[in-house]
Amino acid sequence: MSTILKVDDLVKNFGGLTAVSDVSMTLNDDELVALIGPNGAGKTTLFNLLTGVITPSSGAISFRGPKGTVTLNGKKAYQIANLGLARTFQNIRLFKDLTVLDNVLVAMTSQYKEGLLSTLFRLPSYYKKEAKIAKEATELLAIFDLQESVDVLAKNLPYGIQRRLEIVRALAMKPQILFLDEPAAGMNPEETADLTRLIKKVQREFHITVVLIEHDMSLVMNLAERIYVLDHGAMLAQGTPTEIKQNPAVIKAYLGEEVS
Amino acid sequence: MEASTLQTFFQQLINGLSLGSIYALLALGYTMVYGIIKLINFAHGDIYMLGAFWGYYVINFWHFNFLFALLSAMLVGAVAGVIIEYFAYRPLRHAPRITALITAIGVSFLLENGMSYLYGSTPRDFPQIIEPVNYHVFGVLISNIQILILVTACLLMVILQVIIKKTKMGKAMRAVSVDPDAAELVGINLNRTISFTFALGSSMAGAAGVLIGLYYNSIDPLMGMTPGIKAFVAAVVGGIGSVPGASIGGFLIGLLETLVQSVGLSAYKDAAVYFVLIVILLVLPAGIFGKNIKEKV
Amino acid sequence: MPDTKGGQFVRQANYRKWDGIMMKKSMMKKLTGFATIAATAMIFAGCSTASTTGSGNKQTGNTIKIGVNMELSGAAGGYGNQQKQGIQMAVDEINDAGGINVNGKKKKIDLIIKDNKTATSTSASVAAQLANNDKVSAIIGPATTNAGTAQTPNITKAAVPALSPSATDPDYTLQKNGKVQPYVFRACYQNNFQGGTAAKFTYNNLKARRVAILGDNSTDYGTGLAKAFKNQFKGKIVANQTFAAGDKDFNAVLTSFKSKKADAIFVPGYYSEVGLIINQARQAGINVPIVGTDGMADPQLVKIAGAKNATNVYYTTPFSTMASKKNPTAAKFMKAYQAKYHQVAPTFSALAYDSVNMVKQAIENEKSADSKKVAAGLAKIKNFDGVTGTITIDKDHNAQKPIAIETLKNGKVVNSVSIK
Amino acid sequence: MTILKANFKYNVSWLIIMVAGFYLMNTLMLMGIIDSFIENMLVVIGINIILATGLNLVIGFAGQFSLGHAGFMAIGAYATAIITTNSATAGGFYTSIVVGVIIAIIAAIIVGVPTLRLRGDYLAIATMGAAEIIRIIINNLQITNGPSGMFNIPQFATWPVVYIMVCVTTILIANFVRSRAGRAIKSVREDEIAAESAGINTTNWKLAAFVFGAATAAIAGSLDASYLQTIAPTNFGIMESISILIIVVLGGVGSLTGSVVAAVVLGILDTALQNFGTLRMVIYAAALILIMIFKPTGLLGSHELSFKHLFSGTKRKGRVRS
Repeated sequence: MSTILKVDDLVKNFGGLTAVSDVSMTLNDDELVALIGPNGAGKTTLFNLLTGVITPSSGAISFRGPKGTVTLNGKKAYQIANLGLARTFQNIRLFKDLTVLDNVLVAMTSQYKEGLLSTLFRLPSYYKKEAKIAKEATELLAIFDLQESVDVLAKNLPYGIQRRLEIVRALAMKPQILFLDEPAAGMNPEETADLTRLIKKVQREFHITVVLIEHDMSLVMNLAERIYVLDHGAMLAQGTPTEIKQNPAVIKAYLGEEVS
Repeated sequence: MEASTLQTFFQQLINGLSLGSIYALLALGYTMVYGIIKLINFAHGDIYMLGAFWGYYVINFWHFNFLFALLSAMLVGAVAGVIIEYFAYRPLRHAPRITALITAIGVSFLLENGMSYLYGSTPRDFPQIIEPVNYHVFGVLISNIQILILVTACLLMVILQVIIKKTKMGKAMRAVSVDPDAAELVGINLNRTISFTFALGSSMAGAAGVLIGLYYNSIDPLMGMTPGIKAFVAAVVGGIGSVPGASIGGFLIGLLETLVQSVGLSAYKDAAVYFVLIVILLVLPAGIFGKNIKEKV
Repeated sequence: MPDTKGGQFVRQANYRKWDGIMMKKSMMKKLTGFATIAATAMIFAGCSTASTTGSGNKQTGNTIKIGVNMELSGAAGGYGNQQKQGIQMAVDEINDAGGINVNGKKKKIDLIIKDNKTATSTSASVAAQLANNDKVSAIIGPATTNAGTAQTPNITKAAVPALSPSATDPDYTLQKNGKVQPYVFRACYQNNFQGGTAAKFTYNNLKARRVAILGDNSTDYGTGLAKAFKNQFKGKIVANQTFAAGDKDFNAVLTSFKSKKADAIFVPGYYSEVGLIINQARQAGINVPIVGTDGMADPQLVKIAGAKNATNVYYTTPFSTMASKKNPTAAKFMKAYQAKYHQVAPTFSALAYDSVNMVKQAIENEKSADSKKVAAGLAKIKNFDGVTGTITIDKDHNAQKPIAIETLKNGKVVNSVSIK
Repeated sequence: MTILKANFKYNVSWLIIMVAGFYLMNTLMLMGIIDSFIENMLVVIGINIILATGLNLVIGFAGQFSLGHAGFMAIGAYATAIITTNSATAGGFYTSIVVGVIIAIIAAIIVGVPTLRLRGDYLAIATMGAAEIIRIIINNLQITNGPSGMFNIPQFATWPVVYIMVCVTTILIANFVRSRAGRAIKSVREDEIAAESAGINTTNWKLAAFVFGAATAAIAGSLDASYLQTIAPTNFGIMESISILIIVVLGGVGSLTGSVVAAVVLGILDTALQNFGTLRMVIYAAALILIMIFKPTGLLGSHELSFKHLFSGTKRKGRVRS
């Protein structure tokens, strides 16, 4: 087990407000990590920092990619994504007016090239590429039982399926780390159970590191190998589910918040 | 006709400020309407034209005095604004914004060409109800009408600011501009608030029509086109949605145009305005006074 | 290690290289394919495509069709509608008198008016319709040079003459090689003539040596005249500034003129803006002579400028209230216009009125309303007695007529000087 | 190879339609049913199709609200006017199109790199400003003959040339839209943040669409100058950009077929209104408002005419029957 992502003393200030202060963490290959904490603890902000949606005020993020270790600070979101860090969003952000297939194909954009000439004049190589990439995407969709809805517009899918599609889209990036931001939000227990199986499957079959933000504690305890707890922008604790369950600071911060 | 450099400078400053106050007057209405329904109300410049024509008729045929002409033109502007909103924009409130924009352009075309059709497109002279008087202050010329426009522009700006900040309707307007759905949930009458905003903004244009007609002494059905676009630029530069921003933007554009012309580059005065617009937007994407709202992820 | 579909998916084959090779091959194939398509397209374009060439419109009916291609809406709509009034009046007068005498037979005019909305493409389309579908004998219009040049190809193809009341660009009636356009005529001065006259007048009569120019930069009219003035003025041009149609505020430029010690200001433009310039110049205490051209010769000018301000103002014109006293044709026109439209006739209406009567003259001289004959007749017009003076069409199809310079004082024309 | 065969059917269908359209028009012209007036209308419609599909690429597919299309059209028009006036050969004409396209691409990059950071109406007003700057520069240059514009431009853009150009640009835009590039720009339109997180370099793709749109506008400008043989800076003002925008919105933002249909409808309407004089623009404006109120998503919404759908539609029916 070696470290794939290392975060050192990460800080993010919004004006006078410190949303994330001195957060350090490490992620290893092929592990399933949960990030928990009360509302407003800065979990999504941390995700946004790691995936380049917002830039950190200070601190360092280093990632061991296929081409050696790189620093992610200051890199654009699309560059970070193409390095192998994919994500989903708390409020689903699918390409609503595109089909299910196109949603997945978009995520594969940087994995292939269609020359300008072959695109504009529809040379045979264009058809070949399109067919090949569509086949890949359909296969991926099939793994998640979405093969029947390839031509459906994303906005017409039921809510739970939309969440699933967002995960598929992220996987289409062929990521090394997958960040899931509250994947079970708004789901009923049955859907949550499905999702739990899905995440396990993803982690097992694709051999990637999965980090998830989740409020559903049963899901977290059931899935996560390790847990990070964030409170008021700072890292409160980390450890295995059993350790976290017994950590007095966590219980105080977390339950205290939840009760009030 | 000789003048010292300093006198010329102050004269140009006065020229710039009076031109700027005209843009500011129009930009106020633009900024209010945009602030509340995020629509570039292309027809705003044409309501200004309607105000000018109304002033022309009531002064010439009903012999209104200046104040009544001004107030009635504001009323006409307000009514026109509300009617346009009711028939042309309200049905499209949930349509794509670009559709509403095209409708606004359509309304603008309709007013311009409708007036051309009814009254001809030849420019008319505006009745000189206030005799222009020039004051010489240290060799700098300033006319009573220039002062009147400048004072009116500032006064209206203050009144608007008070309405928006202090009154109940103003609060409703601010609420609707932030989140119309939430505003409706807390019991704000959306339609009435938007109508009120149109009435207020359009009455500014009506007033501007009379004032500018009086100042330049020339009105025609297409008079709203160019100043309309310039005023919108002024509102954007100032930060659209912001009342002080619209005024500052107006004065800025007026002064800039004057500066460019005074150095002999009159052929490029519009180009300079657009260039400054682009530069300001690049540095301050929401204009000088605008709040840059980032999308929440 | 469990190897599943997902695993295969992640461990992608290194297919890029292979793809590159394939692409080169198929590119070659497809390029040849594309060349074939392109060649086919060329063949389409090359052979047997239809094109229309006319031999002119013959007029055999009991009426004579005259088309009007005019700016009735859009930027120049105001000027276009003034011209339309002049045209309408001329046609009504002719028809009331029985019509045009074609080889002994009186034929009434069937006027077909179309709007080109001050757009070149629409002007071309209007001209095509008038010439080919309506089969007119001649076209009056358009008012502006740009709309006029846009119709030239279509009327030339159809061999229908077009007479513009007010297109002033010197090259308007000329082809690229300098030869005259066979079917293009105008009833107004061209810029070089008028600008030159204004320059001479400013130098010789007003004795001005330092002139500031403030011209309309949104039309060929303003820039063309400014250029002509600059080329032919013997004194010094101390400032050369411009404005755009629709501008209302000239204070900044006028203030900048103050320090230039100009003896006169030349303002080539139309009355809508020149009226404002006069107004603002006088308000700003600039009392030097203001010289302009026929675009400002409109009764509305004085109203916009204010009668008091319209003093020490000069402009070149073919036609005016003053001239009408000496010219019975003009006097009659002025009176009739006042009666019909309840306003003083503007220059544009007068020019348009003359244009219709020039076409009538051409038809009567040639004893035919066939469009080709009308063109020939227009080219031969000599000493035509028009409202805007005695007109002779020269070899370049320009209207030669005497030019006068009028002086305004307190809004009234007080003097009219003929210039040779 | 089966994929090629399947698509071959659709491509051939389109080709047949285009060639048939050409021969239909040509025959009607030889028969005199299409005279130079209708030809003029068709050419103007064709040029508007190029302009509208190009702008639709930028607005409808990349979601970038540009109001500066006329500026790029002006560049193409002046390139053709200047070059063909000096070298009146077909070679000169085609060179001028290429030159116009290249200059338009450069201008689009200069304009687009800074302004495409802006969103919505801010982008619209910035691009409008940029186009006005282009127009004002042309208005004050010697080589462009200032406000007088240029006339006596030799005519190389006869109707077959325009027809072929309309077909070619429409095919290129349609192909672009339905490719990897098209998906990328559509994802930018749908959700910029999600697109970035899916590895899309949004800045570059926005610019690509903007530049492509500008290039086609330049082609339209070249054809316009060469067909009408006269141009002036006033042809390329804000109003021209707006009238192209109107075609796009009327047809349906995001529907190329819609742009074509709207260009035809408005072209015919515009021609029919020539007889109404001053009333023309009143009727036009009223029609515009009414269409927008009753059909807010445009004539075709975001639907496209597609043989793929037509064919698969019949196939599905067939299956039900059997």
